[in-house]
Amino acid sequence: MKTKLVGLFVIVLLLLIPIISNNYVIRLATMMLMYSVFAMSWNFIGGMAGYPSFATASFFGLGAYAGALCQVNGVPMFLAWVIGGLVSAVFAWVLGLAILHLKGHYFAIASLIVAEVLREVINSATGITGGGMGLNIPVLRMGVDAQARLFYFSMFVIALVTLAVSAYVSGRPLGFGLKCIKQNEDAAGMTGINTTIYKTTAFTLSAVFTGGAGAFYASWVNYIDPEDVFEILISIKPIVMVLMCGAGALVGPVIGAGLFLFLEELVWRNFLTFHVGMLGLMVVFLVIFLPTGLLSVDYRKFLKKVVR
Amino acid sequence: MTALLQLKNVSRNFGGLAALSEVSFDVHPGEILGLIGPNGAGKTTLVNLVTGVYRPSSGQIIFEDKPINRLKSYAIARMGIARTFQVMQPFPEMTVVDNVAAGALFATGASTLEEAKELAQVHLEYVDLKKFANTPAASLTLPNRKRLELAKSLAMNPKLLLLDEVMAGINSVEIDQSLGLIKSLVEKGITILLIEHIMKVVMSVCSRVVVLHHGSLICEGQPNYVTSDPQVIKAYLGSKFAARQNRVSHEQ
Amino acid sequence: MRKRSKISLVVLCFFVVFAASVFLSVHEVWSADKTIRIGAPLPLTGPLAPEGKKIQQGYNLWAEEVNKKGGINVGGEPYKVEIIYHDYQSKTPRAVQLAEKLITEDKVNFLFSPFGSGATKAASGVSEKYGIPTIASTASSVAVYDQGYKYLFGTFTPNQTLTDPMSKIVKENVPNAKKVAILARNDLFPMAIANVMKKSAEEQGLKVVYFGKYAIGSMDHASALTQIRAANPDFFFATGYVNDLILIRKQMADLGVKPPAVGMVAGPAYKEFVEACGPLSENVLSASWWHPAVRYKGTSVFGPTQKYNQIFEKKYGHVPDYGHASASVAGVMLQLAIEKAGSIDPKKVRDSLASLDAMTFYGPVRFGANGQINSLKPPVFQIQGGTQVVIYPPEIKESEFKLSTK
Amino acid sequence: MAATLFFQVLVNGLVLGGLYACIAAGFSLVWGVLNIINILHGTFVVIGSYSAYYAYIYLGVHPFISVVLAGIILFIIGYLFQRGIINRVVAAPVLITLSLTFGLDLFLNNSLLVVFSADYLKLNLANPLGVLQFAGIYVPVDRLAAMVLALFLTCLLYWVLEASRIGRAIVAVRMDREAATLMGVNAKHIYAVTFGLGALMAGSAGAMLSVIFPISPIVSTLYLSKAFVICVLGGLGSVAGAMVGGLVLGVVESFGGLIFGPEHAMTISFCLLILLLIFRPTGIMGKKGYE
Amino acid sequence: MSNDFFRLENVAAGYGDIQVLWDITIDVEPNEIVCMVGSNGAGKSTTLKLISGLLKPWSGRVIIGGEEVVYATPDQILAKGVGQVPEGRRLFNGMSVKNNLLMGAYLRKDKEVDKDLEFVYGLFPILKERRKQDAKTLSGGEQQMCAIGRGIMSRPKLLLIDELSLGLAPLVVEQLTETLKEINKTGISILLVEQDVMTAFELANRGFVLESGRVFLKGPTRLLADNPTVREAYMGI
Repeated sequence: MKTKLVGLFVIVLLLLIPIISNNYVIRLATMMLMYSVFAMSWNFIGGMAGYPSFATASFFGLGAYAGALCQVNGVPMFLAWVIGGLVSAVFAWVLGLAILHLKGHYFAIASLIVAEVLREVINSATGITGGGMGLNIPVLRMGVDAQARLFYFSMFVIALVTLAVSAYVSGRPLGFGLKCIKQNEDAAGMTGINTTIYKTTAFTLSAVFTGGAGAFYASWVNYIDPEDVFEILISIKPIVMVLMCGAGALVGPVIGAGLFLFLEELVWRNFLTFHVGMLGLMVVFLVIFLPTGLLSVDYRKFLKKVVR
Repeated sequence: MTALLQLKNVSRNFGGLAALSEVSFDVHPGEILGLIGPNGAGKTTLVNLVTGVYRPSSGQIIFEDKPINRLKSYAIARMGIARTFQVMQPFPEMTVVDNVAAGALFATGASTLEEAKELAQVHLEYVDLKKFANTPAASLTLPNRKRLELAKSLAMNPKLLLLDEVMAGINSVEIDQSLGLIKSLVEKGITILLIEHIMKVVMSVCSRVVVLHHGSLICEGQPNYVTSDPQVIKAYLGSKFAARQNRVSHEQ
Repeated sequence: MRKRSKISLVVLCFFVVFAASVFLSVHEVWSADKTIRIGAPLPLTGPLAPEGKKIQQGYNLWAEEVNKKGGINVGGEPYKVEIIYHDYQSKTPRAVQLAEKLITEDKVNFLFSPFGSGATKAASGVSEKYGIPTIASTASSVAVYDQGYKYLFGTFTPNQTLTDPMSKIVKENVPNAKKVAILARNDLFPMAIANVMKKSAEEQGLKVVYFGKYAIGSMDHASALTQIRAANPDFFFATGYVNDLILIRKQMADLGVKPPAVGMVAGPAYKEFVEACGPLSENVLSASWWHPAVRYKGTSVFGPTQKYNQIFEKKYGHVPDYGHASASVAGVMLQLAIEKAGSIDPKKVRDSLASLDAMTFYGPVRFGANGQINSLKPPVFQIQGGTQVVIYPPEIKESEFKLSTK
Repeated sequence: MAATLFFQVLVNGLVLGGLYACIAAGFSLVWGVLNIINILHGTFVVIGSYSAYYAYIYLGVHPFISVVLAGIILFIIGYLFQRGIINRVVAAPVLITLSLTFGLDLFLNNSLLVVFSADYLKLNLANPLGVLQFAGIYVPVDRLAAMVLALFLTCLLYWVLEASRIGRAIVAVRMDREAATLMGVNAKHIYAVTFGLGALMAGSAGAMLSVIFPISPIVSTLYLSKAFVICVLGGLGSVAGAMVGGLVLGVVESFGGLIFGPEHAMTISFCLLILLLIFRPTGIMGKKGYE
Repeated sequence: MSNDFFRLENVAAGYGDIQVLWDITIDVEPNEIVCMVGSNGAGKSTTLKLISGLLKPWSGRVIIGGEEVVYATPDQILAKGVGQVPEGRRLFNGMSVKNNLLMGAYLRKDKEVDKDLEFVYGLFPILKERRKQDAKTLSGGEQQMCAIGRGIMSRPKLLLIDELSLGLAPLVVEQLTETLKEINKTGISILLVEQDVMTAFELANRGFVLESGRVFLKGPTRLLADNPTVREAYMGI
């Protein structure tokens, strides 16, 4: 009951933002929603299935380029977003079949390297993607304020859909099976779970909304380049966000995203040339002194090891 | 269809090391077959091969007249082979009932999560764990964990149950309780392959015993026949133990 | 549950500290009155940080000079200048986001664009939307200015104004020059320069025998250089940022690549290049939009070029390069336009900029219809005896072109 | 002509690979023993380069001698970082340790940026080492020397782990922390020493590289990504693997650049890496070395 | 009851808020083999952790070599002469057999390490044969030999052995008990923690039976073996 009230309150607050704030705050809020989509998406594979995925940047960048190229070639904006999501999803399905048999560090690296490969590929495919010169996306012909609100509400809808899918999945056999896989994959297989399909599905789910958000992003900022959309931080930030509030809770990623971006903005406003360093300190602080925020990852095991 | 499970010349190598070489035996429906052998003889490898964790390097594994050696573990589980684990518990941070529900949900195809959880309650009742239904599996004591393992396997509605050292680490009184439980399973029509160290257990419940040594099958037969086999005594039991074993059985 | 409340307590403390620091920073903003606020999103961290820092020095020098002299005269009333910097971490979209923040949140009157053609192009859309006059101090690509925007003005002439004279000099000075090899960083500006160089060279009748790209972040150029050595060009032209060019020059020596003429953009204009390459930088040819050796009788706050060099050297302890100067002149342009308009109204200042015709230490300033400066003749220079000496245009040249020996 | 080209590219690749190997060795050690992906590694290399640079400028110490100095400085830094901060999460899952070193790196690298500025420096020897030339193949002596030194250091590290008392303790702690504790090993100290050794290797590498690559805090990510790739190529946590992985990467990049064009050199090595991960996740060397 | 060679006196301990041991008193005399038996969860492993310094007692005293030990770390305990052969062998995989043995002598700085190495090789010739092999390639019994060898490489006065027979074939256990007697003859006391009561009673001359974290019975093993409760609960007779 209480959580429902809180949820309602948050939604009302989010709906109020475009009415009471200026365009910059709306931009920040859009960014926050976008990152919460990343965080919720990561949660499918990272939180539910327990695979340390660093593939967010790959999905995001791929979606961004797919969407951008569609738009450059005259596909309507909203359709381009859907295509962006689908392209990432298909990619994730294939990639998942290839690398989800890897465990732990190996999987982490493989998922991390994929973004590097995609970046290099897109970088060198100058003819299609503009390579390092980036890609310009046609600007929407509408007023500044209207545009800000359009993008805000679009992102709001994407985030809501992501949340709904998360909620749906976690209450079904899929979510339950992923939980089993996280605990003990071999045993999960011997319990009758088709682990390959389950994991790959989770990986694909984590890609589809991220990819859609990528395409959205391309339309939103009107310019993308490989360095930017395949940036490693895009993979790391959602993880920190999820860890901040615990990987188990459904709205945890959303709150984590809000909290993290809020802190980041504060740091950034207050330290001109040292904000990156301060952000680093913040992460260190979180990891060292707030391990409880990280509790659902493997808290019990962690404590046990410390006691020993 | 005489044998439920057949192993035909099954071998498995890890790198250059042969963990199992040319092992062949049958498990007949309705029996309790004991599998004994020293540590490192390949017992757990054998279980892993049957449940699809590994694939045999050569040879065939046949379950109900269908070869299963190329199937993945989930498919094998759905055909009706369940196992328990030697040391760990499958899903430590999930509740006891969820652990069992997982078996019911995925192997037998209970259509919803709710249905699976209801079914799980029934199995927990059977192994007398109902009072712990909502505690995390990791917090159970060792004997209770073994029971949980059993409940989970039963929830999968298996035809063949592989019990991997279910008695290790529990005391004699508890062992006696467990023996009763195992015997009652056979009455339910479940065939059991029992992997054990504790000779007492093997002697008292198994109808037949196979002995593995260095990855090869060295003896197969009735329990008493096996314990008196000179090769088994030399490789595994030791003369003193054999003497002690005889003494114990005399006292009984 | 006890744990939970402990967490929230820690989080709360965390917040209080940060909230306090925010308040402190807000306070600073209040203290200013009668000021012209100019927003400058810069890459102060990340790969472009060295460039960002340079630009910042240039802006700061201008703001300091102006404020020292009482500020900008707006219709008889003096206005102080305040530049609001934000670091966009060398990430273009972040620069776009910041442009919007500077306009809507920090309420700046004018904007200096982010670094480079790509980011400028991306951010110019925002300033155009809000109608804020924006000066691009580091964008040369014509594509940036051909978007039909009215509020964007740039300090760099198109790229071929650099490459045309360079290839001409090579053709004229290298005996039997026939072959050219080009190696470019796969990045917006370096690629653009490489492409126009290809055109310029071909116009001069030189044959492009090698045209290679290298990835951003490449740590080794041996393969490309080995092939270039095999192609045996008369002119080798490499583009990239300082670190790339330092490495390329060093590896050229390592692998025995010794063409009679070596051209590089945009490293040799910077003192770091000369210092880092040492003797290897000798006779490297380059061009830039400005050079401290140029001599213009500027009338603005800095006076003539020599004066600018002097002021700059006094503050920073070294000679300015074109990056510094371009940033300073961006301020000067804005100042001249405001003073001419007698107002800080964006529309009026924009019109005043469009019709600007003035002489500065940087050179004559007039903008074309697309907003890009068209009154400059960029100097070509060569490193001789450890410093950059101008060899073109003839009116300001200090020395003759020399063939490479190393 | 073709043969000359081939051998020149091969030599280029091998020499480059030697340098890569020394970047990766310490990274691999920390990864293997502590199970920590040390994002700080690239920044450590850069600190090593700065140490050598300033030692040369102000004290006239040859950078190949500064290898020792930089190593010691970095060992101390590494030891303190591990003992003071990282040890608190040493047994935590990969995501947590990675986040921590990532945060530390943001901090340390930004500090360097503030202190040294982002401008590129490069160490120019008063007496350059010159170039060896035979049969039309050029071998820069500074690279060659750095490579030889790097391989020597890597071998030294390998020997320390194999045959010294502290090396045995490192491997023991890596294999079974509690059992090692029962043997009287102070695990926290050994962890810190290991991390320190990793940093030492980074610092020494940085000192050697100061004569070859431009120095700036910004290049740290390049070093890190190389170390990463090499480590996976050679097999996680194996010093011998780092050496092989480095050489392989150098040669692959060299020939990749020759055949497909320099802009694809990195793409090719990354693709190779993914294929390797998919089909042989233990790397070229498997889990040999000290695992 | 004033044996100062080794004694736990009224020790209580546990993990976090959970108490596992209540009022444990156990002693070992020089040159003696003592066993501690009990079912799983009786507190045997916790007691061992406590002795080796991995766990701090809540109350009570630990006396080693006549001195009371307060808050000692594992290396200090080891230096006082208490070595351990942990449950499940816990050899260092990836290290050679020889290096595993040398790890046992990690704290020693004297010159006689090589001599002791030869002594271990003398006890277990198979280890000498396989000294260069990776420890993980050994069979279960050989691993246990290596673990015991590693334990005595620290030159302990008292050797703690946790679950000697766990997972080993009866034949191997039989061989190992013989070697332990030999080791005992060189002046090393042994505290054997076992689940297999028969093996334990055959080897040790005195025994303690733990149940639910308390010492439930103690005395000479031949008397314990005849105790009806023990016979029923632990020997299955």
